[in-house]
Amino acid sequence: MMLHLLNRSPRSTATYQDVSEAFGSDDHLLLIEDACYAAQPSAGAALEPFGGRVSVLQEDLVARGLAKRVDPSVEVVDMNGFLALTETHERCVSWF
Amino acid sequence: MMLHLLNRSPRSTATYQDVSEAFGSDDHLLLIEDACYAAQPSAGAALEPFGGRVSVLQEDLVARGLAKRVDPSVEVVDMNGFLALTETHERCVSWF
Amino acid sequence: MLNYALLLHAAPYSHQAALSALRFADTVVANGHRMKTIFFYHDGVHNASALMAPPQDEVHLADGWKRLHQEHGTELLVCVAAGLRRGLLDVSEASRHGVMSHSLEAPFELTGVGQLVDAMLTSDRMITFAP
Amino acid sequence: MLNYALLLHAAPYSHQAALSALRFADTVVANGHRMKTIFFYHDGVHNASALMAPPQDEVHLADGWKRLHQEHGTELLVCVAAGLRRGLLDVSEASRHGVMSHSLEAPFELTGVGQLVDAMLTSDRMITFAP
Amino acid sequence: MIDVSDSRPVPQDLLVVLRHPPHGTHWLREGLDVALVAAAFGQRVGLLFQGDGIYALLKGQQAGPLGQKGTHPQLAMLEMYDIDTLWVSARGLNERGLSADDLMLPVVPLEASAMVELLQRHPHTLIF
Amino acid sequence: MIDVSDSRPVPQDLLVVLRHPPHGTHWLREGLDVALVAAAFGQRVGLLFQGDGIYALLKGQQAGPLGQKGTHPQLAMLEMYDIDTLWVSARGLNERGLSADDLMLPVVPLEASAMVELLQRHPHTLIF
Repeated sequence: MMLHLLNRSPRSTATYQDVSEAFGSDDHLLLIEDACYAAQPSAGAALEPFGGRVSVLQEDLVARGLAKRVDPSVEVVDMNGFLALTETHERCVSWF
Repeated sequence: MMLHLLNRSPRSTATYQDVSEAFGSDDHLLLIEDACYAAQPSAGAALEPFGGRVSVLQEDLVARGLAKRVDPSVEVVDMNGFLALTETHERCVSWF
Repeated sequence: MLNYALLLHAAPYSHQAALSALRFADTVVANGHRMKTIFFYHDGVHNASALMAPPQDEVHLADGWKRLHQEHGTELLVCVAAGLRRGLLDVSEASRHGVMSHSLEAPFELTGVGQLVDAMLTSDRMITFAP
Repeated sequence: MLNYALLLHAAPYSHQAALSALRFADTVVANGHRMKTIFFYHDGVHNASALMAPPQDEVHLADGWKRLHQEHGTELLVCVAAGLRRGLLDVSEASRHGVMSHSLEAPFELTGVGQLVDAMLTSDRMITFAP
Repeated sequence: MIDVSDSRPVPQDLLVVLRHPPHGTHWLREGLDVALVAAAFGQRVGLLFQGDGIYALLKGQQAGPLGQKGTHPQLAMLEMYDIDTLWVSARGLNERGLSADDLMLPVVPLEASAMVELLQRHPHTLIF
Repeated sequence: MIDVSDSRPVPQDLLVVLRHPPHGTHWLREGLDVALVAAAFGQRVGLLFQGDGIYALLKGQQAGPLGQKGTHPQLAMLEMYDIDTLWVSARGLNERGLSADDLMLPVVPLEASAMVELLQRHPHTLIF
């Protein structure tokens, strides 16, 4: 069970592809910083490989004006939720 | 007549797309640094929008072991050739 | 209670990553965990500069890291090889390399990459923040 | 003979861009053109650090820029707003901001973004190198 | 923040192309700084928002979680500096599922051929 | 360059994932530095080359034009540090039109499912 942290816009397609190659069936993906743009319904395909096991950081959504533009399949977590994800997942890897 | 300078690997697809939107019929594209990987025949589609008006920097090819892997449609220029391209093109824009 | 280590690769004031790391560290301690080590590598070493003078209405990142050390005992480890190249050095390294002055002071410490490996092995969690 | 200006956004020792810019500048002067101005912006300001101490077998970037100034009169302009945030300041800015020492000396000069605009308008060619 | 030289050169046309989204990096802020300074310096400045740079215009942006300033206050200053035409890539807008209603300022969407023409008629271009 | 502590902890398994190509950035060099130091420190280190990181292994690389060192000398040291299994993404290799003959060291290509398994069985992973 691994937490994958991703901070790139979904237009960084190579990064999303590399994450998907390493994403296990128990893993979870957290979108932070410019990866928030991937949580919009219009970004669609970028998150397909992650089977709904995706969260996005509320504080970074709000700063970008995206709070009301989150696809319902993506869970919104705040900083405490981010920390909680690192508590429940023994390992956390960051993709950049 | 504009010279476009590009330093990203062809996996940075968004950058290649943005260059192609701004690429005029008299313009020229020079691949430097990690953009050298786009000059390989296997990178194919990345250079399609540029209609053969593409050069790649020899010194950066050699450092990466790519000197013998250049698609014949791409012209190889050395640093003096890079300078010459900036002489003949009044404007040079860099994409990153 | 878990021991956290952070690995920071990003320069201050160019990417959000340094702010993200500071914000995460604050959350770690606010929730009763231990913010044990922050390792500054790659362009992240610039976070340790004693010379930064950001505008008053912006976060002072070096002060933010120092506060973590003072209030929570967080180790602030700066990769010496990455730092020297980039002009981040303490008094003794400045004198050894004949550089006119230093830019790094306690509680930041210059250390080797071995300390990063050690931090990874001896922490419960290692989180990377990169540009 | 053309007047060239370069805009450098990239930190030294993290990306090839600073080396690419120095190599291009050398080619400009070797071909009889004038390498008029180099403007250091964004993380590019770190190129101006008087404190960098790279290994002996690596290029010393700050010395490379200084050589261009000494041999060819190239202006080395560092954005003051970008520099202050990142710990790049001269004696007078260090004293004004109460910072313990300075990290930037002549021939590097702290200037405003207006000088970048001026360099663009008064040069024949402006070439950007970014990370 | 905006420094103006005494000797103003003859006004020229500068196009600043903005390709990076707000908050994640400083590219957008620094590109806008150059645009505002150039305008204060007496130049005629145009802005083209391309790719993820279009997100700079999204309504409802705020300061970051540690109080770091966004770029939307800079955008609010554009009109004061006579930077009044904002071009955006029509393709970039469509790909992001955005329409003019989602943006905080009026924009002119451009097809690729019009973008090429825009770059060609500006004697100076800087990309951020 | 390689510093070794006196007190060696119990060996653990560390996987270093390399995703960036040589020369253009320092990511690859710094990832390899960590791998070599960890091995010198007594850890069992594995390397996975993914995406453009696969280009690290391409034959015929040289120093850069201003004499900057490449990463191929670091790769030559791997065996000395008992880092002897190099995994690569099979998909990444195919997408780049490369085969094992193009690479300077023997590699083990992995399908995506095997890559997931590789990450899962290493208790420590660092991505560069």
